[in-house]
Amino acid sequence: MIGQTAPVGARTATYAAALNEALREEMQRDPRVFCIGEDIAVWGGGGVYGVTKGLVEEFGVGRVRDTPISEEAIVGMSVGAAAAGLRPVAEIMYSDFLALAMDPLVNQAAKMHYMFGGQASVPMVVRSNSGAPGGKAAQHSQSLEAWFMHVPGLKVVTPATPFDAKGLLKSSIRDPNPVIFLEHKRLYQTKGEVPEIEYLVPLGRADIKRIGRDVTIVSNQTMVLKALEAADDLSLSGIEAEIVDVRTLKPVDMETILESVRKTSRLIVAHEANVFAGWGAEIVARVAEVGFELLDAPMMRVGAKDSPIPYSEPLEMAILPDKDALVAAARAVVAY
Amino acid sequence: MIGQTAPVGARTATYAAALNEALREEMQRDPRVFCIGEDIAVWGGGGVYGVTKGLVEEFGVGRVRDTPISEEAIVGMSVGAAAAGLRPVAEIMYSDFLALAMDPLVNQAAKMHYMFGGQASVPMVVRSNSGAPGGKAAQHSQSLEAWFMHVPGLKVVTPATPFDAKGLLKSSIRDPNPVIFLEHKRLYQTKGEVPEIEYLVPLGRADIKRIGRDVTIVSNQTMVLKALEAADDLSLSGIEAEIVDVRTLKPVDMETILESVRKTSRLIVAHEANVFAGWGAEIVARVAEVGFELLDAPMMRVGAKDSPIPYSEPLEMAILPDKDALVAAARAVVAY
Amino acid sequence: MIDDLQTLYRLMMRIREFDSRMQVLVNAGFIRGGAHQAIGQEAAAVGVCAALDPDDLITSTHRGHGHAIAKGVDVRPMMAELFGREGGCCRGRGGSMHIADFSVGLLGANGVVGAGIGIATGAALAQSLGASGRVVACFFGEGAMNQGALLENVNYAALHALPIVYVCENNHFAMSMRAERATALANLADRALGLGLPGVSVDAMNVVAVRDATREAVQRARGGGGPTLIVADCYRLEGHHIGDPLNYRTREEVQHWREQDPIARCRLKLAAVIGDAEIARIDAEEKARIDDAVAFAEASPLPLAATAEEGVYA
Amino acid sequence: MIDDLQTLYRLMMRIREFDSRMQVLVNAGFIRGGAHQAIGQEAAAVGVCAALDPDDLITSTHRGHGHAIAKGVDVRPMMAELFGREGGCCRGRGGSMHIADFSVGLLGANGVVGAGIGIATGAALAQSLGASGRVVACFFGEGAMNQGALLENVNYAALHALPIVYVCENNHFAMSMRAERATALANLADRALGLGLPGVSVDAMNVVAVRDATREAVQRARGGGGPTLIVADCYRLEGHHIGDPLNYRTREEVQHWREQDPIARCRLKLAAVIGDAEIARIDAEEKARIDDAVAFAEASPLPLAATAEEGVYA
Ligand SMILES: Cc1ncc(C[n+]2csc(CCOP(=O)(O)OP(=O)(O)O)c2C)c(N)n1
Ligand SMILES: Cc1ncc(C[n+]2csc(CCOP(=O)(O)OP(=O)(O)O)c2C)c(N)n1
Ligand SMILES: [Mg+2]
Ligand SMILES: [Mg+2]
Repeated sequence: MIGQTAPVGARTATYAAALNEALREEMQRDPRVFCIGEDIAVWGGGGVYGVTKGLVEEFGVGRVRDTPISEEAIVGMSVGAAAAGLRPVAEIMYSDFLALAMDPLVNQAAKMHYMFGGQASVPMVVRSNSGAPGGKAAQHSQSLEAWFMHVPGLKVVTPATPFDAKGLLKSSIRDPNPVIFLEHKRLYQTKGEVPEIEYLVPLGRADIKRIGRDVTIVSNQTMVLKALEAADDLSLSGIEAEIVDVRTLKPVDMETILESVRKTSRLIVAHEANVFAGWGAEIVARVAEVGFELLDAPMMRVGAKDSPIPYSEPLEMAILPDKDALVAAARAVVAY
Repeated sequence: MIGQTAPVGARTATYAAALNEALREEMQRDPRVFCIGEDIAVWGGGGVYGVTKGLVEEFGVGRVRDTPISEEAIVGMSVGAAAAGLRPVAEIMYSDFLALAMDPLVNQAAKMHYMFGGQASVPMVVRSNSGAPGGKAAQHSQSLEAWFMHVPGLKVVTPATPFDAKGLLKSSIRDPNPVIFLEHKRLYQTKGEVPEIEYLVPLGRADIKRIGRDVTIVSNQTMVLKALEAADDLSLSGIEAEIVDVRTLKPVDMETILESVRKTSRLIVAHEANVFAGWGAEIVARVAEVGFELLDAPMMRVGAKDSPIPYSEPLEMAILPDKDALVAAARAVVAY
Repeated sequence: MIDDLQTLYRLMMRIREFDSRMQVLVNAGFIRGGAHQAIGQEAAAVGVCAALDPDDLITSTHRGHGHAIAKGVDVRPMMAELFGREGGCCRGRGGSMHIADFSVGLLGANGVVGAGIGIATGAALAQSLGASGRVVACFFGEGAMNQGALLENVNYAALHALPIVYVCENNHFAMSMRAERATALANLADRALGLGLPGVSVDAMNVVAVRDATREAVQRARGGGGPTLIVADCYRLEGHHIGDPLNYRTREEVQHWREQDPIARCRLKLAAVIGDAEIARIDAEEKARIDDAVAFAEASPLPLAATAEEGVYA
Repeated sequence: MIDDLQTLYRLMMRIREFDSRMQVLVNAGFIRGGAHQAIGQEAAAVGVCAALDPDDLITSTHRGHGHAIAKGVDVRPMMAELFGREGGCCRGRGGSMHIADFSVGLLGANGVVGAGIGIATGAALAQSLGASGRVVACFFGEGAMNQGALLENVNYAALHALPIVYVCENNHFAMSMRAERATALANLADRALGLGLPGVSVDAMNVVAVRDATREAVQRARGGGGPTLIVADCYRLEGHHIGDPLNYRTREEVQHWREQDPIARCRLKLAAVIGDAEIARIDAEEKARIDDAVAFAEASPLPLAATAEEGVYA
């Protein structure tokens, strides 16, 4: 909801700082919370993107644990520590490396509660980051959130703004289930309002970041920002886009999406991940199934082309989705 | 195409035996082909499901390699062997354990050709099996093909019949790219026509397993068989379902699917994997995007509920999709 | 910590009876999905758990009924679990490969070879962070020694002196793969040398030897001295699973190991103390206990299909 | 196999010039995405490759320019790759972390720590199956010693005596993590003890020592004697990447290691043979070679956006 944005004049912070506050507050609040990952304590005073800055000084090396390069163990141990009653917040430096930790995440954490008949719960968060920071090529630029959406037992969170980043991370840490919390490399230094008073953003609720009547654009992370820019452009030619930030992909808030489509009758889903079998497919499919009659035009997806992310700038730009693609898609569906 | 089924009177074989023939023929044909995996040589004379039966006797322990329990190395070494000029066929005993080998598959095999500017190719096949064999519970029953569809650089094959299994495996082995070849535990003992003469089934082509005019059911693996049964039931009440076996999920043959939908104006997509963010979402989304005007009813997906696969039979049956769900879906879209 | 031989014997007998009866029940179709027996490995399970305190923790494997019984899980809900019943320890959701009972410190069996290693190490980290004084014993087969998870987690445990004992049950086979075909090591316990922790081998056809070796390792772990790798040398007397074609070893080899049967060896020692009649009484009691467990399982209701989607999230 | 000190020196100098120039170019914005320098580690790269035959193979890492140059990759397409140009060795698709040149046996650098180990082991398996007589050298940092892939692949190579040499460059850091904080081992080469292959340490600030140790390992590998783990003790004289805050070590420590600079040490020895003037000539030539590479890179066209989707599949 728009109302969740802080009042005018409120304090601003970067996305990285907002995440850092969430960690600090939750670690202060709950002694069971601890952080574990590579280069989160010593490096640069707290993590490659500064998210764990200052935490080791405040909470010590027991609760802010630099690990060897052992992704499977980072996540595997987090599962065990959570099952044994703690609340680990694991960091995987780049989400590409989640490929090394899929077994503990998917075969263990996601299944234990159900498979053990409810006697165990696995309250853990795996923080990592999606997306192409630019020039980091094929192994440091992927957006893999669709994989995790397909895993029953996991929750998947992908915040776009500092406000949401903080509120969602706090909710994720308090959630009794395993949560994949995917930040975005290009968002860490973006700024936004982050109230000084404590707040939570609930998992499973989308947020309308801009109200419009002509076309709904559902997106996450960087694509929310691009959609807002696109909406400004479109507005000049009289097209008012409604921007729905999905925020949580699992569980996904279809109600908010359908409500928006009911109003606009047109839907675009936009993500940085490649389109093919990306999370946008699920949204489009759901709307096609249950919102078929609401639509006045075919739905469209905007996302990366089906290619590894190339290093060279003109190639990378050609593969990744941009504002212009959103503007063009919106014009197309409105003109339909 | 229907025409690809062998002529009447042709020899029949099980799915497992058909796969075995494919391996044997390709190993005879090309000395670069070798098999690597756990318990593929000694166990029971050739693999848990008999797919590698007799191969070690014919080709020796050099080309039919039993490995320690090291899934990441099985796939990782296959990548290296393929890049160095061989044609490995790796076996992962259950596809759930692909979770242990995602890095070599996704970050290495899938990307090398592109990332190295075309100088390398990685002609390898990773064979494994999807699906719930019944009573094997949450860690031996998953269908994860949607993950691989989302990875540019991979091909994904999921045969339903002995004929397709053999022809597609031979094509996969000859393909210069990394192919994930997902068999199904419940299909190994099914029988079907497998001609004695050599043949290939090309990757990237769907197959119409039954012609119908009223509703298109796109499916793979076991759900093709269930769709065929459902079609028989439906036929009794005058509904003629067209059954499209997608066979290859990446690249996917949208032309055949769209052509069928053009005729029937109704689409159901069915897979054993859980519906949420499964491969059916991509098909439905694509049709919603480019075939919007062809449809006379909302599309529907049939698949597993969003849960780990339970052990106990009544629960497992409640989670997995069955023929009745297909019949009900078909009736609903036809009645729309 | 269990000191009397009689209890050790009784627990081993319970495991043997449980897994023997299971074979009948699988073959008769009462238990679905297949199952793995720990017959021949009872001394490893019982010896290790005998060295633990009741609130210490363990993780187990696909071949886990022995570990569960040794740690104190009631055979009634265990058997009901195999029957897929609501009265099962996992309410029928898990089955043979996923027996768990957090109330007695069993953090779960596992269907993924080696996956318990991370969970156990994390549980040990939790004990260390919470200064609980508890120790974790992590069971795995020698087949799991070649999973990458072993290196990553054991390295971490050694580095941080976590309170954990890694118990590798070397039953000489991983399905059809003989242990000697899986590593270049002459002595599996040497894997510890590359990871910075002590590695010891123990004759796991001798329950007292296992208990004593574990006791030392547990003391070290509890005292902050860090982890130990124990390689428990035993033998899988039956097939990998019920239905194994068993084409990969000779009858002579099996016979050789049968002569080492850990229960028979223990019985011999115990008979000298309590006499044959008393032993026969224990045997009968444990047999009756399994009869009772089967009756309990059969009487327990199947889960309702309508509840299938419940409990995915906490 | 390279025997003359002059060539060893020249190659080390080329690496130093390349990675030094790169720093300027990254800071000036000509190269995007950041990059890792091998400054201080030239003797490891050159010493190892000097012990290989031209058609032997290597795999490399994120810190891989030294390995590439030592194996014979032309600095022109390397620099063009960093510039993201069509004339790059990967046509601009890969960048600094993905330098590959199959024509000289470089099967690729890697952005995933430890991922080269599986690729190298598979390549060695291919040599063994094809009886090619070729050997593979697999480079990785000491940080990769704690990846599960190490255990799985090295175990397999030892078991099957594959023709491979594992070269762990212990530059003492994995980003901010000092090697001593990452394992409980006093001596990293001891990791080999748990995997069943010989492990040796070598002073990798001394190019000749590295070459000689590698030569022995290569001979063993080529002769069917199986793999060796070489721990090459060196030091990362610069930051982890260009822009590293470097808050995790002291200037004194760096200074101590600078005094061991492998190029300076080699220069001293070489000067006694060929004289200072000749050395200055080599230095100038290598500097000029990098000037030329930069000019080549700048002149090479950027890839066309329209080709971005080409080449995903072979
Ligand atoms: C990751 C993984 N790979 C393969 C399997 C299939 N599998 C089940 S048990 C087993 C052998 C395990 O051997 P070991 O660890 O020695 O245990 P044992 O069966 O001897 O008790 C294998 C290969 C599995 N369950 N998990
Ligand atoms: C799997 C994986 N985890 C983490 C990273 C991030 N990372 C890049 S380099 C590096 C340190 C590597 O240390 P080492 O292996 O010693 O190589 P060095 O940088 O010292 O050359 C890390 C943690 C990565 N690239 N891959
Ligand atoms: Mg075993
Ligand atoms: Mg290093």
